[in-house]
Amino acid sequence: MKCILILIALSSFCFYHAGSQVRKPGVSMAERVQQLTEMANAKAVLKFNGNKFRDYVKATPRNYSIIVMFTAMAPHRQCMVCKHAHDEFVIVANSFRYSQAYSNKLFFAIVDFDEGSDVFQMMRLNTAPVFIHFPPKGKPKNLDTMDIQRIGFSAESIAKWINERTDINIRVFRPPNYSGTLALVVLFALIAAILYLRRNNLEFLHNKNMWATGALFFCFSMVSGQMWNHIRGPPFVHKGQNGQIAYIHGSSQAQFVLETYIVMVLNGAIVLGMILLTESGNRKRDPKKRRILAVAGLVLVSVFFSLILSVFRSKTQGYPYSFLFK
Amino acid sequence: MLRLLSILAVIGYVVCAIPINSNLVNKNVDRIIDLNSQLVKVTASITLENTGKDPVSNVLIFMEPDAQGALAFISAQDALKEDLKLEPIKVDGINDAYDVKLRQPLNQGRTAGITVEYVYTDALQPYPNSISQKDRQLVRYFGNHYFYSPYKTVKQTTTVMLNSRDIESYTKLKPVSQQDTTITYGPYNNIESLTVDQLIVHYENNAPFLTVTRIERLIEISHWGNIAVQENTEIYHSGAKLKGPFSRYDYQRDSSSSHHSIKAYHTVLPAAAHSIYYRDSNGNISTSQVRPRKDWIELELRPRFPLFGGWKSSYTLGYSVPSYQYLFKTNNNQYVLKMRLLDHVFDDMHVNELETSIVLPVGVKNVQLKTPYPVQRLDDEVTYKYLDNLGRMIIKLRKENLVEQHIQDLEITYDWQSVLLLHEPILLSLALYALFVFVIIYVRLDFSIHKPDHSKTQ
Amino acid sequence: MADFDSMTRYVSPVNPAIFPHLTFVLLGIGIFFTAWFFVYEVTSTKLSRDIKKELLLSLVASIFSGFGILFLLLTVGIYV
Amino acid sequence: MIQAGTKKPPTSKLNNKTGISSLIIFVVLLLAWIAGFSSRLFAVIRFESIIHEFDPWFNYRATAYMVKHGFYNFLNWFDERAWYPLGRIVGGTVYPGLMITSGTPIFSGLTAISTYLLTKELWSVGAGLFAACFIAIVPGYISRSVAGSYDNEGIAIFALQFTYFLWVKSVKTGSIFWACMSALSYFYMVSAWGGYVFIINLIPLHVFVLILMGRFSNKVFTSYTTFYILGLLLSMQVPFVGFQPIRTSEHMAASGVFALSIAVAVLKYLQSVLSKSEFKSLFIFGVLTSSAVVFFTVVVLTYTGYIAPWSGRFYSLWDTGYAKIHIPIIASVSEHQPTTWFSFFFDLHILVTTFPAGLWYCIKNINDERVFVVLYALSAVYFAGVMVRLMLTLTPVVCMLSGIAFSGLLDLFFKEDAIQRPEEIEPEESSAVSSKLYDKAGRVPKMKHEQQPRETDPIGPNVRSIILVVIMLLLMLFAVHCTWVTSNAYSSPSVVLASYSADGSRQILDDFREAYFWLSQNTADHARVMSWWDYGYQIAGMANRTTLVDNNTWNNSHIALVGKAMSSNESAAYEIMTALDVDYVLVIFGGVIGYSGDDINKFLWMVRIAEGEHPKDIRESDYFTENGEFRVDSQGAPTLLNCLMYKLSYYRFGELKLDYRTAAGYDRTRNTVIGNKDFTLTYLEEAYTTEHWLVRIYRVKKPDEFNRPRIPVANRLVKSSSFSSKKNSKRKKGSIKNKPVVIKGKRLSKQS
Repeated sequence: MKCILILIALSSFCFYHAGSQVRKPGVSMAERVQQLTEMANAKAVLKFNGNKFRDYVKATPRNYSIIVMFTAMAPHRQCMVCKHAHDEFVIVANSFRYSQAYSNKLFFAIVDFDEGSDVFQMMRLNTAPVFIHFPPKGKPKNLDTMDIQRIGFSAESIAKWINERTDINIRVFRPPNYSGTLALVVLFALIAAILYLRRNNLEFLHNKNMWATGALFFCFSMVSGQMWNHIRGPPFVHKGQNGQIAYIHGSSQAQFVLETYIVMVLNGAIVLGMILLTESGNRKRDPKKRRILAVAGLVLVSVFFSLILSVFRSKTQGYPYSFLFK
Repeated sequence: MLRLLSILAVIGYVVCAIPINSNLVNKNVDRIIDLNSQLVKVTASITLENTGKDPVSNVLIFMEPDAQGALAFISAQDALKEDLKLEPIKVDGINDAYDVKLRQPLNQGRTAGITVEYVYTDALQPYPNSISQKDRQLVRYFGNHYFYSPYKTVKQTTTVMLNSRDIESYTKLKPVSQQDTTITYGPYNNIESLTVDQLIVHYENNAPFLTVTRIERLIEISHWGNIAVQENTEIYHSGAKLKGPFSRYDYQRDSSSSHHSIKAYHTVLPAAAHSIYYRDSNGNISTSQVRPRKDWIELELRPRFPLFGGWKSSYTLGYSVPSYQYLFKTNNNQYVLKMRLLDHVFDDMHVNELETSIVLPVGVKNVQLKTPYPVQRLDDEVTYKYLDNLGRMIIKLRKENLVEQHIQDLEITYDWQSVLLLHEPILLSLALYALFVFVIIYVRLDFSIHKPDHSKTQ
Repeated sequence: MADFDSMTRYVSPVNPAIFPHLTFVLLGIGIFFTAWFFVYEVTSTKLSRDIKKELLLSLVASIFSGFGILFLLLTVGIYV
Repeated sequence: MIQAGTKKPPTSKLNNKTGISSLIIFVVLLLAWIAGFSSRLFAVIRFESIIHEFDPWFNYRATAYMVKHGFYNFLNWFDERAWYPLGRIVGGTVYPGLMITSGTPIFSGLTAISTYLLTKELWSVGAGLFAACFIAIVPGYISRSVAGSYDNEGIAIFALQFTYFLWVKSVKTGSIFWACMSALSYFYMVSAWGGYVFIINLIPLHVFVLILMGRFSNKVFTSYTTFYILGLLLSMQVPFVGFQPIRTSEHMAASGVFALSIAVAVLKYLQSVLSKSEFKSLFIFGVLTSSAVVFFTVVVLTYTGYIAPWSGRFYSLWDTGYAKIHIPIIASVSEHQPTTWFSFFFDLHILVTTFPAGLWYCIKNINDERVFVVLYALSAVYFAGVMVRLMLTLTPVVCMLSGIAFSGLLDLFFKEDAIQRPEEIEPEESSAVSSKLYDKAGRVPKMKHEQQPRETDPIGPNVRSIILVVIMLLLMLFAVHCTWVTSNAYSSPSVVLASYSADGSRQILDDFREAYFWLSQNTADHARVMSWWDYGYQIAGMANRTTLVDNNTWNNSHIALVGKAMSSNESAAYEIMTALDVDYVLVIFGGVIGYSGDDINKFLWMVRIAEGEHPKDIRESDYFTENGEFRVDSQGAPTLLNCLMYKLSYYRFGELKLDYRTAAGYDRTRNTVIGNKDFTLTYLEEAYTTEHWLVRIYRVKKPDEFNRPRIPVANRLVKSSSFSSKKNSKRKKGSIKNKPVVIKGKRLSKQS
């Protein structure tokens, strides 16, 4: 099966690149290392198509190991992760390229599905991205395929994996990411500009409602566990096997994103109710409005508190208390 | 032959010490050696006969010079089961020698029966001395076929009582017979004085070999009507050491009752004891049961872990008893505490070291102490309890190598003014009052430098 | 000395059964006076303070609370 | 007594109203104290009075040591029984505050009082009483201060609140006295808990914001400068802190603000000299430049290394992903996880939903000290969101703000008909009254209106009463919630376990103490016990034996070594253990009783931490099955089924039938029959196993005890020879596949 594939590939290759490049069947190892090194010096990550793959990766003997990322970068493939994976991979390759450990014992290559689909068939791959390490001697073992599901494909984990497979230690050096600082600078500049423009009337700064609202929103977001979402990255909602959707996570240990939004709204409603109630005591307002405020606040507080209580109760085993409704 | 030599040697020793009245003869000796427990309890009922002219008023009792273990207790009674006075005397070559005073002198040709009872500790030696978890515990007893006495013995028998049927070996000096758990030696006739002939029994003994290495007994008197007792006990399994691993699995598997490991044991508290606690350095030990009996309280103590040979453990047992049980008052402000110097820990117990300390209330005067048997009195101490500024006197007593027969009362007499009851509450009140006074002064103070107008600073 | 017949068995001057009640009553009175004392301290000014009254209040309060605390200790089993 | 000291009357008006109100305050605080105290005794009532948690055992031991040897010896105490063979300089690595003043439940009362004082300064007496009642029973604080937990946080919160109270007081009065007091209280806080960093950053932040808001005054200047200088000097007296306040960047904000405030003060002085127009520019310019200068000096110093950058734990508060990547130990602690909304609600219940209202009113009627509480609330809520354990710092401020919200509400709804219904429960009553002896703290609009003649009530009595009833109901709900949570969640000790049998009778599993007591009685006094670090403090405290690692995880590599030993196979582990001359190994095994917190469930963390230090020998992937699951049954990864932890946990467990329905070797925690049943231990022997198999202790055999006669003693003795591991590989040939194991053995011998 495999050899047939190779033959097909060969024939196709001869058909295409007849003129362009005369293929020397037995390229000696030294030459290959030579070419690879040149390519690597030019560009840290080598782009392989089918026959380059065969020449440099499949060919034996080798005294170098190659990390190959099989990916599908073409936009119509709609492989989101591939993009990230590619970036991380390039980061690792560059930081190896410009590190002291740089040698011709290790090379980084990329095989794109649209350029080397035959390679994908050859390697029996039907997913992307896949990182495979080709050791100097012998075929890749199953540990030579990086387990993305478990350790992810951040540059650090790739480097660690490489370090496990080939004892080459790569200190990942990310190109410093200035975007955040830049954004901050821009933000401050904007604020400064606005302040400067409106320097003659700055009383909007003394608008307490604005500040108060901001503070309240901060509190709501924190109290409703947005930080947890940010760190843990839970799903938005949970889709069960037979299609039913769970908005509230069953256990007390976790939560869904939507759930936190719901909680945020509930909290906000209760606080609003409290404020309305307090305002209704304010005697400057006219009596009718005060009455309305009072009733509205009462309803808000009682209803929404009992709501949040019941949500809470649904997440706690054996919690006895509830307010208006279960 | 060899035996004879040894005898001569021994005689040679003794003769030069004190005169042994050779007219006295052990007409009949009936000896029971009880090896049921970890102790060796010997009861020898002797019928003495005076073959000489002049009456004899005191009898000598010797212990074998090379006896295993240590003599913990000895007592002598006459035929009417009344205790006879016996005092230790020095005889070189003999570690323990006693002189028993008879009630009335024994005239010529008359016979008198006395019963000597004594207990040896550490006399039974596990052999082999280290066994694995599922082996049986075998011990060896080294004794004397004959009753060791400075007098000639006309006729004697010895009964050895064991607590298990399977006996590895025992010395067979004819005539000897064994039915199931007892071995009977003798009768033997006309034994020279001070004859030694080694008796060895090697048998299985699964009785708890539990030694109390040290017990601190603290008795605390409060004239608010309570006596608190606390015992810090260190116990040690003195049987055959555990060799190799301890497997919980095997331990849970075998449910045989007779095992050389010790799961639990029973101790006895006075019937009026209340608020009992049983803990150790790590807090309460939840595995204990209190069973009230008619006139005592039985307490089943279970150490945190089963004790195997060579393992030790320690615990603290405490309880309170109302004062009227043990504290007596004479007319003129004189009080007498009458309480046990050592209390029951477990049956057939063996206590290596006892330290009893009695905490007397604040401000006692001329204290007198009376103990049932000689003990070493350590010098007194002063302790400070709750709400205590004067300190309380502690009397500390110490003794080594005790057994059950030592559970007897001691008496402490002291003078005490009952006004001293008010000592603590007045102390408390004064402290509080000082606090209030501080507040009174505080509200009069004013920390501000310049004179403030009151609406501002407060 | 060992003739225990001539002696009477010693019992507590206060029956242990009523320790809790004593605690309750004494502490109650003590706390009441303490509160009174503090209220007085708070409400009176430098001008209107009467040192005798303060001392008296505090004395009563401290004596009652003192005995109350003692019996509290006895009740919970700390025999001083 | 504290009440007595602080309840000074507004001496201008003395009437029996003041008397009554202060009496009521006294009573309420007393009740709050008692309620808080008794609700913390659940643990003692349901179990006994022992120290329940893991950490407190160290505090207990340290306290005992200090009582025995005196304070200065304690500060120089080198504890050679911990972190064998390194030892630990306890005096230098501990906050001695707790050891000096013990007794956590008492402090809950003090906390309530200081909260009352602070809130009173911020808003009103009524709010203060509410806050005090709340914090007395709120679970978020009880969780750290139940009787039997003997932990720094419990007393630290008191110190925190009291420091803040004194600070606010000093800002209000501008008196040096209060500033000094707050510095002293800050000193106590420093000596009590690492969280003092929160104070030393929040107070400067307060000052800074005040400057920004143009509220900078001489009062602020006086109090801050005094506080900063004194606080700095005092805090440096604590050995553990030492020179950190001037060397680490956690403290730099304070000094920066110090410089800034001085600069501003200078400018203010200039203001009096210069004319208005030129001053304005100078002011802005001056402030900006000085702040910039300060900032850049800090940065420069940091880079040049005069100032240590942020410590990892502190850094992980900002970059929330930091810990997970770099410090697995911190990440492995459960209370360093982020907080779900659930646990917010669980710990604070109604408070969490009402405190924003209080915040709202604080901002609406802002003044100097309310700026402080706003900042306090915002920062605390952020930290609480990041780490569960920092819920502790959030709790007081939430109580205060909710107290403000509720008292504001009830003020209004009782004010008008306070006469109609004199019978109400104290807090509202008192708050109603107290708003009369209301001092200048609150420029609240509603306060203005009290003087106005009362007009007819538009809301109407029935609506009013309904509202009151509802609020009462909510508060009662809060009370019962607190009781439920405290008695169910926070009173179960981790030393003593309780199991409920079928007939509902409760039986106590005391295996931990059984094992520790066995260790203390039947092992050599200097025996070294290897266990996972969770149990280090307990072994040191209860068994009084030398441990390798314990709960203050200051040395990652050492912990990683232990983790490596646990996750290597027996022979490799034996080499590590002999290198560390370990005598006993202690593992926690819950399989018999279904205790989920045992070592097998924690095992992956051991592997990860070990992998972090020894990536060549330990690979997390080896402990997963092909499709990435962690399972101990027959499908489990062979490396797992042969690692030391597995063997020690399941030794002879394969023969045990728990009951007639289940097969032999059925693990109740993992709900599966274990994979590797019949194996023997070569290098260790079972020394003791507790009644319910919860704790298993193994003795490490000396090299001459191996039951492997064919290997001469000479070869066995060598620790570091790859030779012995070759032997193992030969010996183990044909047994379950362990090639990676052998590699590990070799590599290890090179390393260790």
